[in-house]
Amino acid sequence: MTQGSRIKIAKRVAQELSDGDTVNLGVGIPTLIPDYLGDKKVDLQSENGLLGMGPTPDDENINMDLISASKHPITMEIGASIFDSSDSFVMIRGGHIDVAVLGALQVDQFGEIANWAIPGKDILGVGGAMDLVAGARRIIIASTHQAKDGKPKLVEKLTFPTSGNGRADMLVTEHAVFQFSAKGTELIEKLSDLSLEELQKITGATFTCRFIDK
Amino acid sequence: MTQGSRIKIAKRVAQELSDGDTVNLGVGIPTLIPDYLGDKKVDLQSENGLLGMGPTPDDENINMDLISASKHPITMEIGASIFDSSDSFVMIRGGHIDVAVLGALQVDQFGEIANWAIPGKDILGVGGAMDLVAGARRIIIASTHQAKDGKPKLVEKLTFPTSGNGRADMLVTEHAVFQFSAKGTELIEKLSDLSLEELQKITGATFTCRFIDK
Amino acid sequence: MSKLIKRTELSNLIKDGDTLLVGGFGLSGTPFTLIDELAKLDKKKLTVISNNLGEKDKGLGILLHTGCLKKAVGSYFTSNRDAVNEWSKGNLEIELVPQGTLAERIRCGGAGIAGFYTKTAAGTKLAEGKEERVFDGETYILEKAIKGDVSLIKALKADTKGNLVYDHTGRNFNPVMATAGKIVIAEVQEIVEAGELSPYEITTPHVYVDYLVMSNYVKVGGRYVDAGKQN
Amino acid sequence: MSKLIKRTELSNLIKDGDTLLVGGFGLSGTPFTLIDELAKLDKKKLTVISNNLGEKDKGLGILLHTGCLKKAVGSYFTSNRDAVNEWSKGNLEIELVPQGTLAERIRCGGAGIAGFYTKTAAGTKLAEGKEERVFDGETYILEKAIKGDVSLIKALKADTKGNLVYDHTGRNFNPVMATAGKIVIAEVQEIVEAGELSPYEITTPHVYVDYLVMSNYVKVGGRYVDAGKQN
Repeated sequence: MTQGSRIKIAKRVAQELSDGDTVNLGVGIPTLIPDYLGDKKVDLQSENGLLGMGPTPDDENINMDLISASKHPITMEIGASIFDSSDSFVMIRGGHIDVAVLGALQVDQFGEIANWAIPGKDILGVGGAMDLVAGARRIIIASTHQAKDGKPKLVEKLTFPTSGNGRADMLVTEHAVFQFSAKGTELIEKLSDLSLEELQKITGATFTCRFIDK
Repeated sequence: MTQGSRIKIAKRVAQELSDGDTVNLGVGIPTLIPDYLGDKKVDLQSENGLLGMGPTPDDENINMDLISASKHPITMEIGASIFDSSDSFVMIRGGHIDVAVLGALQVDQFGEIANWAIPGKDILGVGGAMDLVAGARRIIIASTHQAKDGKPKLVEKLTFPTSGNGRADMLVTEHAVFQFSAKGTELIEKLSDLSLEELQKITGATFTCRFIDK
Repeated sequence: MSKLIKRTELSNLIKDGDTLLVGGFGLSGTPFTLIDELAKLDKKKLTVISNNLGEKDKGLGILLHTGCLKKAVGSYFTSNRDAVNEWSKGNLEIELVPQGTLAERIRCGGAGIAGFYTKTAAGTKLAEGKEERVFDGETYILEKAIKGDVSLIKALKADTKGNLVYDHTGRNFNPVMATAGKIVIAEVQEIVEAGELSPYEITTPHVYVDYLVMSNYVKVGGRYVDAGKQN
Repeated sequence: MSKLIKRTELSNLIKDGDTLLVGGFGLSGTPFTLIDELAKLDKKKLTVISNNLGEKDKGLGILLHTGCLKKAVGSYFTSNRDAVNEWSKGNLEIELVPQGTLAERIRCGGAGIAGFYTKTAAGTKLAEGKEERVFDGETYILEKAIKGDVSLIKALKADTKGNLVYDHTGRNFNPVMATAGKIVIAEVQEIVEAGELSPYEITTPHVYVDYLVMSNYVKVGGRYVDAGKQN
């Protein structure tokens, strides 16, 4: 996965965000998004207890008691507020986060997400993944189209452990933007030169298509 | 009920409180207690969201957004803190109030309390009574020995609706101090000139007695 | 200041049959201006969830004269004779909830929690019809979350993003109600620039607040009076 | 300053087999001094409830080398290889809890609530053995309260009554843990006179705090370092 592809995904997800949205960004590709928001003002929520997360500080302004959920030093935007973990998850689980942008190991054709555990590997971390899946109003998965072993991330049925009953609304990869509903997966945009046939070949679930394309 | 009797009860309850106790005072007689604490420093909790309630302000310092649970203007002691209603009841229901001093309509021989509703009358108010009964570490009932109609407040079995499964530890009236346990009621102190027989006559439950007296 | 609206817009935000969460304990932390405005509207069959129904002719008490109320949910109505009378006449349903249970039920409504087990009220009349369950030898009852269509709350100050701070014990139910309404309208005394409230001082983060309305009341001698009715 | 004790008194406050609630998220808001002290003691079979087990050789991570731990309950252990190794070798039990559920379970422990219904983790491996229940068409699971014998928390400042304020996101789990331990010990950088912290700023009221211990750490370049090991 090139940095270019990661940036392409981040840029495309950034388009989905609107002024005033409260957004929680997962680790990995989602953390690139703030660089591509242009004039849009979104409020970043960090589940360890901050609304209004700002960029990384200069070296001389680091405070290791002001960190992101990824445990990196951060700053606060104007209008930021601090709260404890229980209040933070009132915000997340109570449906007050407009958009969560998360990574994923797999997503099924209806948007069900697996993003915390790989079968056969030690399952020792979940963090806030399941809380976000259960509580965010809208979930966008930002992920490479395929796993490192080449297997598609979008699948008919999850083979990795589910993250819960919450569903992703959208999947953005370096090749395409998919939208999920109870009817299944719809391709709503292509982001690379792959033909529909080529795209289907590297995708683990069938999808319908909103536009005509060869 | 003379003011003298009310003060006698308040003074005796005050003796039960210790330096550093966090105390919630109900309406009526309990509100007289702060005047009789002498050098003892207790922290008064008000269920509408304050720990460290101070006395009534002068007229020019009234703020009707700084009031007691009885809705009277108050002040804050040094070291006071403000919180919302849900945090206030974390404190009350989570067992963090050392002593609640409450009024009562009836108390049974094991300390079960009726302090919110009279049968046949409109039952339209409960406030924080049941929360305090369920949550306070120690409950002292401060009450006249008899109701206005002369009926005893200490009874074998409640005829008024119970306030819950929490039990009073002590009842202080103008005549006596009673202590409750699973074994029943024990008279631990007489506060008036009534003989034991006279006291038993105006009391609705039998009690044992820790001291010898005629 | 995109969240600031005129109080007359309340008419479009509240519908007949709505459940309203209204902040305040007694008259402290009460959104008087929003209540005055609501009293002018011809809304019907509202359920009001608030610790009290104000006092006689004060705060929520004025709604008892307008015929807009179907039901009141709260912990203490005895201090407003009008509420008791309307209930006696069968004009008002009342659901009595212990104060702590009320606060926690509303918090759960805002927190995505469906219900919780509390000892409060177990074994009492107020537990009738509620599921009982024993944990570690003690009896608890299941209490369910409360949500509202619209929350009417009162803060001291907002900033331009909608972050709120409250005045002393005027805080009371307002912060939990801010989390549990589909639409949240905060009446405020003052709006300051974002950044003027410290991140530590903000009690209700802006994400919970949809609209701000300037209060029509001012404090005189520590008591709120209607600025429009002042001499 | 009657709540102030020496860190060496920790030995008398923690017993073998205790359940400890330990504040912190990663290394922020971590009571380093109390953990260092605990590592010196010969305690056995402790259960530690904390979001993480620190990092390798840092914070709670050092306890993995002392043989005092029986079990860890938290949301994320993958970032400390030692924890994973000890678990693989069968030396450490681990209970994985979603972060929000962990915070809420501890809050309930401090609030007198026995359990609550959440959607988080419903339908997942982490819900195995937990009661499922449908409310309004959605599946929730019952999660039970967590309490501790001793809470070890970290605050920025205390006042002489024991009121606490925290440093930015160093707040995290510390305030809920302050409510849920039978004994609560707060490590602080500084103790100020009562009255110096504003009633609005106090995050943990003193009623929750039993003991204060002065931190042995200082911040250098924004990072905590052991003052005893500084040159």
